[in-house]
Amino acid sequence: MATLIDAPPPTVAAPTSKSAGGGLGKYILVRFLLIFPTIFILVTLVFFLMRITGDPITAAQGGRLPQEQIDALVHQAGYDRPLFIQYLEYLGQIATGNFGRTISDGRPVVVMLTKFGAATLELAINALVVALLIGIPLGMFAAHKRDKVPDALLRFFAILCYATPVFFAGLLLKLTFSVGLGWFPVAGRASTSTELAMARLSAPTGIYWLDALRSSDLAAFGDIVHHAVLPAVALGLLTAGVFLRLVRTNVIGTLGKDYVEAGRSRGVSEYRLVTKHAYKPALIPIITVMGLQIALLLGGAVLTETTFEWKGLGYQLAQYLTARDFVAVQGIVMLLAVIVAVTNFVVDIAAALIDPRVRY
Amino acid sequence: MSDPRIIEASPGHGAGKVLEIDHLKVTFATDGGDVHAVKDVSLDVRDGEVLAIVGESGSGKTVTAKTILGLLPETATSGGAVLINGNNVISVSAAKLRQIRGRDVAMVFQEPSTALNPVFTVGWQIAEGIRAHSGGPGGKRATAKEAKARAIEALRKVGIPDPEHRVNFYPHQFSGGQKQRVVIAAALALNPGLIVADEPTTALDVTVQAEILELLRDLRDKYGTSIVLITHNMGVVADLADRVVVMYQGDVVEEAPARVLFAEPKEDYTRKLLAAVPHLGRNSASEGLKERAHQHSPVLVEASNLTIEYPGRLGTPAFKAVDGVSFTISEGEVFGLVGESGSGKTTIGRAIAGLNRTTGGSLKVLGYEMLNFKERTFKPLRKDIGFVFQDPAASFNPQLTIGDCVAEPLIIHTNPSPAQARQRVGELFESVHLPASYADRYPHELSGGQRQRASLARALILNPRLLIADEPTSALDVSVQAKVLELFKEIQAEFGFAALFISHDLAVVDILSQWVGVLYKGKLVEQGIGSQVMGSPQHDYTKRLIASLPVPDPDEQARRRAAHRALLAT
Amino acid sequence: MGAEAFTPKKKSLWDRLPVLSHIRRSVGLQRTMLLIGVVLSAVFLMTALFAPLLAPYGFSQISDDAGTFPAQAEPGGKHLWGTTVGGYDVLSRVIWGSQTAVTVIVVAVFMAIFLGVFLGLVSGYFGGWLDRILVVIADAIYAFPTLLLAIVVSIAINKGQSGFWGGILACGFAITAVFVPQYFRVIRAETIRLKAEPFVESAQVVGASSVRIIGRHIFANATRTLPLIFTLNASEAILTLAALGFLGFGIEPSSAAEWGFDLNKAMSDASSGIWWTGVFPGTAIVLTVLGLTLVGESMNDLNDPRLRGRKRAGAKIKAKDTTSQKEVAA
Amino acid sequence: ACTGPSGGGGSSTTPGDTAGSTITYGTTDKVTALDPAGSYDNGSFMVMNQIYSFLLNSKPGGADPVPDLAESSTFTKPTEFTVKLKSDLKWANGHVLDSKDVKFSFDRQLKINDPNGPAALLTNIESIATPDATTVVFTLKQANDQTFAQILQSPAAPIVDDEVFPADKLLSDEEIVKANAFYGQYVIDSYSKNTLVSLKAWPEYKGVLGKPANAGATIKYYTDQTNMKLELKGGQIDVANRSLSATDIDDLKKDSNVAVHVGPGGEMRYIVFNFNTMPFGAKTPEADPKKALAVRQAVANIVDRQAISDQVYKGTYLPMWSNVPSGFLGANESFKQEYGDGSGKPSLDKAKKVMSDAGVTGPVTIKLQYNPDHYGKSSGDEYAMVKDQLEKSGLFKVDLQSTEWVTYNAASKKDSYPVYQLGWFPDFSDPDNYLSPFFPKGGYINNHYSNTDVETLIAKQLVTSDKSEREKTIQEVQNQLAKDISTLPLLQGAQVAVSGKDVKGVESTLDASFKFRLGTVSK
Ligand SMILES: Nc1ncnc2c1ncn2[C@@H]1O[C@H](COP(=O)(O)OP(=O)(O)OP(=O)(O)O)[C@@H](O)[C@H]1O
Ligand SMILES: Nc1ncnc2c1ncn2[C@@H]1O[C@H](COP(=O)(O)OP(=O)(O)OP(=O)(O)O)[C@@H](O)[C@H]1O
Ligand SMILES: [Mg+2]
Ligand SMILES: [Mg+2]
Ligand code: NI
Repeated sequence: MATLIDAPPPTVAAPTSKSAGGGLGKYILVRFLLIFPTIFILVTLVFFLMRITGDPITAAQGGRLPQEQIDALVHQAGYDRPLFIQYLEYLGQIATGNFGRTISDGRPVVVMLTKFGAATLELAINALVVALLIGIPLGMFAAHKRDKVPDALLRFFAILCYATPVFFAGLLLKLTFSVGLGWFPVAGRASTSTELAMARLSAPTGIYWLDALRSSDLAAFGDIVHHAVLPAVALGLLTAGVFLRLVRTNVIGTLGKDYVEAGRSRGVSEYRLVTKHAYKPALIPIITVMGLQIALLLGGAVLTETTFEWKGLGYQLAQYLTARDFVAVQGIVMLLAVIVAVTNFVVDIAAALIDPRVRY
Repeated sequence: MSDPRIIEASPGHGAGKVLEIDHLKVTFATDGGDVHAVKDVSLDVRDGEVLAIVGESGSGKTVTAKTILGLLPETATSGGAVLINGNNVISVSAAKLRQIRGRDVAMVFQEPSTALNPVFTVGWQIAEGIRAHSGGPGGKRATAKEAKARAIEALRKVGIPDPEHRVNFYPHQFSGGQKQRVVIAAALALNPGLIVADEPTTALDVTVQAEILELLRDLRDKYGTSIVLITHNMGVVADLADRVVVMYQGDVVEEAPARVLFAEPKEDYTRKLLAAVPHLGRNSASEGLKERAHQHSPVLVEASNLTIEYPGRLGTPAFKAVDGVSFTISEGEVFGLVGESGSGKTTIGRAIAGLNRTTGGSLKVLGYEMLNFKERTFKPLRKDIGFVFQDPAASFNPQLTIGDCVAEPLIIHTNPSPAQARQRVGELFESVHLPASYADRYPHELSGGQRQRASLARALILNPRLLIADEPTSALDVSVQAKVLELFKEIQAEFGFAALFISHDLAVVDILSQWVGVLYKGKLVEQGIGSQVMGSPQHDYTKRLIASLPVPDPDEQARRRAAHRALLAT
Repeated sequence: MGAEAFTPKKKSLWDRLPVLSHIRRSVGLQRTMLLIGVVLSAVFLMTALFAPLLAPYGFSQISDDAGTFPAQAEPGGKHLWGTTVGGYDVLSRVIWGSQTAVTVIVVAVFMAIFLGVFLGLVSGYFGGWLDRILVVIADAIYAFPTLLLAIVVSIAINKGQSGFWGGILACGFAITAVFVPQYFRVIRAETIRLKAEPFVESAQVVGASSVRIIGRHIFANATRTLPLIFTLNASEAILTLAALGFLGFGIEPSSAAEWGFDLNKAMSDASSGIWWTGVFPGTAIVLTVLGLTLVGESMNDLNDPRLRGRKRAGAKIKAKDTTSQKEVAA
Repeated sequence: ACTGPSGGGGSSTTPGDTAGSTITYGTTDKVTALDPAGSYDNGSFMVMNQIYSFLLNSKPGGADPVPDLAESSTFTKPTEFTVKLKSDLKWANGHVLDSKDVKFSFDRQLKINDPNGPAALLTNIESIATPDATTVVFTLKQANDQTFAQILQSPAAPIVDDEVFPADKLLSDEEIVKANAFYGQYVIDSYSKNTLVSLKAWPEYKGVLGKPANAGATIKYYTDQTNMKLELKGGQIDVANRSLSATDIDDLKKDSNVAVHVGPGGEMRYIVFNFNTMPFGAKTPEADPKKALAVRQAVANIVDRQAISDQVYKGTYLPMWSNVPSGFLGANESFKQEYGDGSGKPSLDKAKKVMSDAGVTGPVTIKLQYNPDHYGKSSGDEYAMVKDQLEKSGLFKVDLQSTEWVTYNAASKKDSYPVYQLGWFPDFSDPDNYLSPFFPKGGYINNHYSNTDVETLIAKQLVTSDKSEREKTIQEVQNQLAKDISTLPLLQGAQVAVSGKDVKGVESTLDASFKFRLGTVSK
């Protein structure tokens, strides 16, 4: 997860002022093209890892049918052909945009991805909001109070956030706030009636609060937010700890720079030095590393989703893995790879754009 | 424009004192116990005066400067008094201190590129200082608009062309010299009575340095701003200072008007310091030479029309760092290569050592054509080439002892027994005047000068025919530099190797090399016998370079400045 | 003449040991945090080391001479921390769990270090196509959600059985797959940085072979940060192991005691008022990770002059400035 | 508890209600497909039972097949099973439901033969004829198949609309819902796969189940048992079924706001001995059938089923004393009589005796395998106990290992595991379903057990139409199996459903047909 290790700089270094005009455009292009090998590698990796571990037919029918019948079914499905041929076939399908249907529950992969992808995206966004709201201000505060008691406490808090497994945190939150105090619902993305209302929408985005807002159903919106709090906090805290540390480290780093000293020598207040002079330059590395956290967030989602009955990609992935549903697994992996690659792409570009040195 | 009479006139400039430091004492708490950075410093700065503080590295100049603005880190404890307009900076409240900063006293930093925040416009950064003070009319905080107007004003004062437009530029859109002007503009924004400039020109090329010095002089003349100028460059002191304070290990050892100090230094330390400063035209290695020495010896390095390009990133065109350069280095000859930062000196040196690929023309090193360089075929020649790096600290593997590092070439090429190696290292240590026992030390346990000696020893251990020295002394203090240069000279005489001596300091090059090449933007614009190049430069650029170089003698420098102005005027 | 021996008089071992030297360098609150971390980690290690002595029962023991253990017994009496639904003694399982955790860390981190360092050195030093390919692969894996990768790998590896070593190796390999790219990236970046350092160039100028340069000059310098990464990754390994166990891809209770697995089993207990089966292993995870992370982070801060406590050595200021400028330029 | 404005989904009403309230049912099962040809699992079958009908079906309370869509059914010849349909049946979408749909449904199962589908159950069908719109004639390969009526109410047998479903490939859930191709107590009102399915009562239904006791039902799918339990306690769902953990059920029993209902179950857990590779097995170096039998018998004597049932499963699984679970025709307690102290307690002395009689000395090492993920989370605890019991006897050293399902499955059939765990969930409610798939050669477990007597008896009971004679034959098989111990039955599952106190009718659907019918539940 490399969560606590500062990420090395991106593979393609951001263009500097020295490169001639048009460098940014080229940079974006190259950075964009890098998405494809990433996806390709992951998909290939997962394809072979999945296929050497068994087939979906044994997974589903093994407890029921004699071996001969299973073998016949496997043969009928073509899973006993040489792997490489199946791999090429798979690549061919992907290239033509045909992702097929999941083997274990017969859904079109694209439909499955949009449905669960939206749920996971919603969870990730909620968690990200929590993480940013907690991580950034507290990180700045810790940097400001560096080496004093509040700083030590905040750092301790950050490490604790990180050290608590999401599922343990989720369990504790659930036991305290829903079972114990009854403030929040136990699980789920919405209560049954809201779920039904969401299922009846004609063109849903799949992100519930967005759908509720679009159909201006405020009661449903309230219900959805109410359900979103605990999962978002459980997953958000994990990332908040990382963000806190990240902001603190980088702000301290820039606080030691000459230009901050220069600001100080002109009489600028400490508060402003932290929140403006040091924070904005620190933002570039912060954003880059935050981009990498999307992977952590998605990984954490697997654990949070089960705990909170949040039917998203992560949970489904675990299910499909057990069912050896490689069509579904590869679909999900591909989507995750795309999300991660695109996020990192956007983040790198954003970081490059925040840096005025690359503007022309 | 003002004339060069200022030096005499200055002491009488005004009776008021903008700054008084009284028995200042600063101590830092560190792992290794307390560091007494400033032990007992008393000085004062009068209205409109330029006070220079000089001294070698670590003598406490920067600490003193920071104390004036109350910028010491929390690990520091200070005693004594620093009075600015009646306020004791050491004891005032934080809020009061913030008011003093920027309004009463401002600071100019050494490295303009790091003193400016890269992600904010320069206008914003200057305005921050203005808006931090109730500087607006009627004691109110300035509005964003007023602050910007004043920022433009300040930029105009420091000679940034088209300030209305440029106020919205980011730092990277300015050249190094302009950046330093912006930093000075930020310092000037609230018209403080005193500017503390800590090595304001050290990071700049000599030609740019000359401009900045000119600007500072103008500020003093036009606005009567007092300046505390911190520097270790005696030329700069001679150029600008009215009065000089010499510091040594946290104490003031001597204080005198500039002319007096240069003419008749009282303290031993000052005298030694002044003696160590290389002075263009004195001590030239090519003194009296009429034609190129060693012309008839075999040629070791021959560059003809040499071009070296760095591949451009992401499809941008390649960058030509060296462009059609031709020269030769003969056996036993010391070739001095000078030029400003980025002119391609290092690139040439590295190409000769096989660290950079050449991309065009021809470069023959010991008869080997570097254009089709192959590490395997070049390797046997490596034992005939020594290399001395600029930063002696970085050029030793921190995990190995000095002895191991020095012996490495020997081990690679001759596979000696440990005893032989030890023997040879011992011999070399003697040649470079290092105690043989230092072989067991780790690099960080040596001083900078000692490390550079060891570096020299390593370069010489195989008795190379050619030595490349890339700014071997620029990281060192003047006094240390003087010793290393002397050593270099001595060893060169003893071993008789040919050398490519690279430096940006004309005076240093002149001391060592009989033949000098001047590099400018990748082109060798002039080469010739050292004293001739320095004495009567032919190329415009060389002329400018030499004129910009301040010499450590106030009177002479005043004359040169006048000549320089004339040159620029044409 | 220079006849003195070359025997390197290194700093005493005591001064150079990673954690100890950091403790000596630390001050104030930073030292407090480091010490808390060291104590927690030491407790963890000691528990693992002396598990056979400390644990009242075996990790899969469900009966003794007095008969079968009761299921879900409350803490107290014979079972200080109670028992699980299967009748395991919670205290014993928590203690034995530390042993599993240490083993997995050792297996995973060492395999990762070995591979990652090797690839990082080679890739960083030689560059070229190999480097580019490795970087793209490492980046792809690095960016992928760790846990999911670990699951896929653990399924792929878990093929055979999941005895103690089977389970450990499956988890170990899964975690290795995740860590290798990290070590690779760190070591490669460090190698590239070092490659441009004058002392490496000076070896090149002198004609040292690539093997010699990598082995003698780069390796020791590039791996200086490893103890730090090690502690941070150790904590990550524990979390990943726990997460694998939690999702049911971990080690079975009959093969070894594993905190994440126990926590998973405790989920339904917790809502039935049986808190002891979950709280103890959960807290064990939290405290262990906390301890290791505190050590790692403190070391990181102490190594990084920017983050070091206020007490810093004046002599280093120059060097610090040059490095930070390098960062700006990079 | 959910305090949100629209919380408490259990009491909310869906649009289009006729009368009564709707109920909410929670489960952790999953739907593979609504298409009967594409699924063969509890989760899917549960939904099918609400929305499709069968030729024959059982009434709540029992497992005996009675006419559903049929009016009557009978063996018209030993190999001919004729079904007469009710007349004037219409699908919910208005299409005619007649013999064509029936033939179509079965032909299609066989034709598609989907890897996830139940076509394997229909192997005995030779051909299907439809002399007229209300008559269907099944020609069977094997005469007098006593299980055929059961098969007609099994997962392979829901009748589907031939105007909607394609004959040669599966239809997706969404299309089925859109086409409203239902004939059952309910039709699907809104469908969000494996999240939430809302059903509403269909007034035109004329099948055996009758009018549902509620206006509609919502099925809520859970990924985590504990969440289901908490929501049940919180009143968000009315009934929770399949599966709650033993701990949860135990806890719920103590809760006065909910009621725990237990019904007979057909699920079984057993240990398989591989006759080739078990200690002293035929392909081992020290092969000795006598000693191998002694080992099996010793194990049978030592295992304490009651202890496992009490400790690990808290009574949600009960001791199983024969290869045919209790409650089925002819089930006896052959293992109880043969082994242990005769009352179900283990007997160490008997174990020691069989071992020494066979000349086995010293502890025998058994490699025991179990699977941790397919048969519930408690398998680990279960086998830890088995190991403990065996080792405490001093007769065995147990090397316990576990393997993830897919690998486990393949490996177990390839003789990799000498002694291993398996489980079984019946396809239909007939004792034969516990015999034919297992013990004749080429069966599903492939453990190299072969006993021609057993094979003959099994073949015989399948075609014996006289019930008491068949019962006797089945008992004979069980007794013989208890002597040979091809597999060692351990536990038999019970059906457990938990409901809110105000919920009625749950009990009546927990019968031996293992079909949960939402229509019996009301509040
Ligand atoms: N923050 C600090 N902590 C500890 N010691 C310090 C600190 N800052 C400076 N020192 C020490 O104080 C002494 C004076 O340092 P100072 O920076 O003033 O030297 P200087 O004269 O400016 O040197 P240079 O020419 O290299 O800039 C040095 O020995 C330095 O090591
Ligand atoms: N690795 C590189 N890639 C691209 N450009 C480079 C590289 N190294 C140097 N340059 C560029 O080549 C030019 C010459 O650089 P070089 O280092 O030779 O200058 P120099 O004369 O040694 O300057 P200085 O006095 O600052 O050391 C500069 O413009 C520099 O930016
Ligand atoms: Mg200084
Ligand atoms: Mg250079
Ligand atoms: Ni990570």
